[in-house]
Amino acid sequence: MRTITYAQATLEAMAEEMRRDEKVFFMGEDVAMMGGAFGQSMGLLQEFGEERVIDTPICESGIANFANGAAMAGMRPVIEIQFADFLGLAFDAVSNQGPKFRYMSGGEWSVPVVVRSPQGGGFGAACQHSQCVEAWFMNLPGLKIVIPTTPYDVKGLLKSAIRDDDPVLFLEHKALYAVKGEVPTEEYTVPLGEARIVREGKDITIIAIQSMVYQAQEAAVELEKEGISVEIIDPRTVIPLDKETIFTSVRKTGRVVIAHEAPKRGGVGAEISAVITEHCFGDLKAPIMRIGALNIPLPFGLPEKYCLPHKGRIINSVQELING
Amino acid sequence: MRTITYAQATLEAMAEEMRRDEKVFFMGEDVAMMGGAFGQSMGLLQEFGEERVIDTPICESGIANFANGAAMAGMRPVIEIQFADFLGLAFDAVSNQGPKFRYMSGGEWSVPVVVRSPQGGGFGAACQHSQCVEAWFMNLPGLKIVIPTTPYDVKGLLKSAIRDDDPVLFLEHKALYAVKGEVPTEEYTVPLGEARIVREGKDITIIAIQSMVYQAQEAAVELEKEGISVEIIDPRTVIPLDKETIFTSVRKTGRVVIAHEAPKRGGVGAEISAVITEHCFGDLKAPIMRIGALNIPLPFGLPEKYCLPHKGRIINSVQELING
Amino acid sequence: MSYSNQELLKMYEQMQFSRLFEEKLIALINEGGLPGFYHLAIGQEAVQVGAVSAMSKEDYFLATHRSHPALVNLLDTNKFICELLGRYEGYNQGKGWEHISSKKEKVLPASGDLGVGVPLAVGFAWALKAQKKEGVVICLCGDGATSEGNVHEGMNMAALFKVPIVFLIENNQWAISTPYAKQTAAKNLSTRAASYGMTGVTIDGNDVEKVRETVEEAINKARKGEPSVIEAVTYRWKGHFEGEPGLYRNPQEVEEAMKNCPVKKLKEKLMAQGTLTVDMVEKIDQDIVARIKAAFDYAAKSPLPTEEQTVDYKMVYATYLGGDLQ
Amino acid sequence: MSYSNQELLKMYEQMQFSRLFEEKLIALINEGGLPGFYHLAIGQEAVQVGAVSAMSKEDYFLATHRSHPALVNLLDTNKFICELLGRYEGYNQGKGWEHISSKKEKVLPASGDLGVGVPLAVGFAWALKAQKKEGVVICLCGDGATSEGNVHEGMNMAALFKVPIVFLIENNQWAISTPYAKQTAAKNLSTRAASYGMTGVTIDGNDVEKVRETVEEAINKARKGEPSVIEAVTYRWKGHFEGEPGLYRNPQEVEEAMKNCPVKKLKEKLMAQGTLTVDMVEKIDQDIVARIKAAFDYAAKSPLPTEEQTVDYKMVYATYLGGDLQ
Ligand SMILES: Cc1ncc(C[n+]2csc(CCOP(=O)(O)OP(=O)(O)O)c2C)c(N)n1
Ligand SMILES: Cc1ncc(C[n+]2csc(CCOP(=O)(O)OP(=O)(O)O)c2C)c(N)n1
Ligand SMILES: [Mg+2]
Ligand SMILES: [Mg+2]
Repeated sequence: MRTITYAQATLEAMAEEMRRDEKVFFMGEDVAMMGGAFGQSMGLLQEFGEERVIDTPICESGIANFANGAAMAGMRPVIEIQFADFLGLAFDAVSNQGPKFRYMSGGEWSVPVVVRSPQGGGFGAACQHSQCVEAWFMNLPGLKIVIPTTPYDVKGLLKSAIRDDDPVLFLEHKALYAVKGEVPTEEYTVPLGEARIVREGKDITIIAIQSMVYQAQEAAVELEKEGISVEIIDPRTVIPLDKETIFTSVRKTGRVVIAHEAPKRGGVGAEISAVITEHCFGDLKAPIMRIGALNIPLPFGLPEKYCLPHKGRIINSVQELING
Repeated sequence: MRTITYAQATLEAMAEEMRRDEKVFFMGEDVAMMGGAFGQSMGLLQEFGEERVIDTPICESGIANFANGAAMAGMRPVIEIQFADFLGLAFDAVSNQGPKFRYMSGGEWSVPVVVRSPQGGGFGAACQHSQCVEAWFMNLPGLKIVIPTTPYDVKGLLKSAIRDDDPVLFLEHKALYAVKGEVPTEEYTVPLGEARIVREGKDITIIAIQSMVYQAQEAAVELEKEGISVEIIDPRTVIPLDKETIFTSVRKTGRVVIAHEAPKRGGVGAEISAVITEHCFGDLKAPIMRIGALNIPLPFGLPEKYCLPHKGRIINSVQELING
Repeated sequence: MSYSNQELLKMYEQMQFSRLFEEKLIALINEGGLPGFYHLAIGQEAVQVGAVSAMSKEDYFLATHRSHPALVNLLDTNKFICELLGRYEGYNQGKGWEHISSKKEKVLPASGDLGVGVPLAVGFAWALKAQKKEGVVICLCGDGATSEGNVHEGMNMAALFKVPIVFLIENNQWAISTPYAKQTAAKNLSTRAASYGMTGVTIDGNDVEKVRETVEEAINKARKGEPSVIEAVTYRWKGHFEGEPGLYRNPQEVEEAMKNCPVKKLKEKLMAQGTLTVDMVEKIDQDIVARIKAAFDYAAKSPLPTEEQTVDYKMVYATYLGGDLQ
Repeated sequence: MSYSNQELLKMYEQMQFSRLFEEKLIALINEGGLPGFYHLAIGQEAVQVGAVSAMSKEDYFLATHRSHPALVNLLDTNKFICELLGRYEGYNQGKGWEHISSKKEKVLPASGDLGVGVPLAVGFAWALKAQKKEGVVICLCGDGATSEGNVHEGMNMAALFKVPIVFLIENNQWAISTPYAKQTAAKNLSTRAASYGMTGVTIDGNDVEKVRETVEEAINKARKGEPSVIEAVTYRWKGHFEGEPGLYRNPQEVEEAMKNCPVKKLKEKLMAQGTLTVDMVEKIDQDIVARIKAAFDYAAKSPLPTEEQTVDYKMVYATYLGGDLQ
């Protein structure tokens, strides 16, 4: 199968969906003329014209509310917030407005908006250009949250998100844009709400979010040498969360490590841990361990690495759980 | 001891701190001339004048960033966001700006801001005037979050928050403003970061947040009749969380119910549950149960009650855990 | 422009309909019979009735929390009152309350958060244009709400993208307890227009003909891709919501403002020119009172949402993917 | 107003200092020796140097991400460059990077989020006044950032609260790939002023004397509680950050703009009037180059933050209440 990058996969998803449905349009800061801050929308303007690929002024909240309105009028907006950190400025629009219009209107309106945004560290770009933000939005009703890891998934999930009739927060990881992977040329989608078993194993389950999937995979290879068989699960969407796939794995292994790049406190790992304890308490042989960033604003440059989680911490946690 | 309301207690805290330190000032929508949407700042303008008690235009983000700047210049701002739901509009300012300036500047600035805001349901005021929002802010570093329950605590904690040199999000509960309780006339403070043992017991620990403390207390009385001895802990501040008090109780009882008014998914209960599993796994005799609102935008009027947690659900959960 | 007697009469009836409707609300609130806080627009009827009169069938109205004059005239009375009383038969199953909306009647919802409606309405209007639909959006906004960042961001995009919208700022001079002068140092709110490259005008919001005429012109421009701002100056007679005592303002200021009643003004003009007679006035009032009473009676018997109708995940999600707590 | 030869010479030196500093940055970036993305202000020196020249000792400067001309002249060169290279000896322990700040030098930090600085600076300026301090805040803001809601909210409060601040909008006509005309339909950005009840003016941002004079006047007004807006029009010669190729714009537009070099303009004027000679020009450049080299050499040897210096909860919290993950 051919191999393309994560960035190219998002671009293909956008182009295919825009060809399929003329109601789909794309707007955001520097998405048109420049093709995105990371080149991720290069060529869309040329194919679809400036009525469907739109550079906006710099106003995240306004863009997100605009999209909610356009969606209510029958369009299918995909917007981009240039860095996920800026979602703080659009927090109300993305989580407290769009996802609530349907219920509060008794079903008069639906709001099929996709909010794309690149998140994550790895570039030392400091505390307002590096965060993983999925947990910020977990406690509000009505929103779906997708956090794709591989080129295959990012394409298939983005297509599903665009076809979904509800607001979807679609968080790409900017350090993954250059990652390559197999992606079929044929049409496919990946359904929202289904986890992926990245690797099967029997001794321990690692539930890894986005960038941490790659760290977990490397960790698993090393742990295998020690005779530890690791199962890795990538939830892919955190709302809704595919609990069944997680529970099945936990029932098998009885041991769990949850790893995400966002800070540990109040991260998605907390919810996943709590849900597992609620449903699989009797199956657990050891405490559930969470790995995440420290509660420190991410500093500029190299020292970022002192704050972010990595393979080494996953390996240590696994060893601790297995060896007692 | 004399008895005053929760609202009066906040008012006393404000007045005392403003008398003590002339750098303290108070600003927000309708806080001065009107004395607050709930009458909670009545009289402050008259005592301290319009230079220290300031009505603002309607611009939550601007107010919060303004306060960050004023704090950096040496003042000690207390701001009010009229309903906690509107914190979504000030999300960036409150969680992504103020709490980060100290670290990112290598200690050049500190940002002693208190963001007060009334949260919670009970009035059927629908989905943008009823939410509990503490969990929205849990995953970002640098902020402290206080969620007081009693008149005694709200006064003592607000005084501590104002004296603290870091940004503090101080979430009052609007349904509690009218609740009365004993409050000494003498000066006192309640330190941030220390949980309160509301009631001692030996069979089960209920960790209850704000309005749920009252529900848990009523539940405990009924459960006592069945011979179940309930310990209730009110964390009072969720960041930092007083883990030791929680762990001590869990080690004693081995059973835990966590109750908050905010939606269960991604609520503070997830973090507390995960932390308990991490540290007290061996002491747990049963799964940790969480109780929270449903993942539904809170509807107008009476039907709100179908979505919010209450005493009955606490009792059911406790019975389930105790009886197997 | 001048309007026919028939048109003027209709505007009078619409304003009076709103006035009597809100007076009925007050009576019911005083009896303790209503479930919420109601934001009355008594004294401001000319702004919204003027706007509604200027609209064509394809145009949309974005409301605020203080939009009874527009809503009572745009919507089916029974379904409207059912909604205000939180009944399942209401436009929004009783969930929307004053934040009512209707696709069929082309009413867009006011969010509970001020200012949000502006960029939302701009996006909606843009989408009408993108889909080659005819409609213009009349976007209502209070004076206080104009301080919100969302209003700035929305207006800037509207002008930039040449969106078919009319920004109607209803300046009733108060935002809860905050008077205009404590909200902005701007001379008036139509100055905002130029700062986005739009035209803007400040008018007497108690003159329904002036409002209608100005909105009509603005709608015509909007249809050609020229959004604009109208500031209609009026006054909030009552508390922020009914029952809120308004102690922060001078009663004399209120009394003074009440002399300038938009309904009375039109009524007197119509009576002076003979279009309206004492008998007609009475007849109109009787009809309105009867209609309102019937609708309230209807609503009072209409059931509240049940638990099943409330805990309905199909209403939360258009594409429900399962899971009660997910 | 006219400035003495000595003053003009100093402004020339400051602009040239910035120019050569940024050219040095380019050289180092091309060698691959720098750790971040650097947003150069080459071609825009007159705006910030004009502003800095107008400031008194008690005044503050709020920077943006594109503020080298101001910062290099306001700050200690070693500590400044250490910061840009992420060294612990930098003003902010290497954590702030281009978002540098210094209490002592009265430089307020640019947030990573555009627009946030405006209400922050307004609050800061308000607090100066509340504490009866003399200072005025010069609040820099890009043309693109003015579309942010925070800018609106901040400017409105500034005018309302009569805060000692000068809003200096550096309109370099581009916001990354978005030209002015795609950002707003406003004729110019000083129109914003009137919409908040302030005065506003648009000036040639490549004329350092004009900038200085305008900022001086604005500072004087600000001290009396009259904030105002200055839009200084200039042009961004380089990519958004150094290395960003800028393919979205017409090279001819750039070439045209480069003819209007603010440094060259002042230099030629000074040479024509004999204040500056070829020898002096060379001498100035040599001095600057030497200072810059020394500072970069110093910074290159200065250590990066260690893990202990990074994972330092005392830096996260002023009042640390315990707990590594709390
Ligand atoms: C974002 C936000 N902030 C504050 C409020 C609380 N609030 C409701 S109405 C109101 C005053 C609005 O004033 P204005 O826009 O002039 O409208 P009016 O009530 O006068 O019609 C306020 C502050 C809100 N609903 N949303
Ligand atoms: C809130 C926010 N949105 C977007 C960005 C990304 N961004 C950084 S600089 C920039 C362009 C800024 O343009 P302008 O304000 O004109 O300043 P200039 O770069 O031209 O100096 C953008 C969009 C950001 N940093 N913050
Ligand atoms: Mg008003
Ligand atoms: Mg620019």
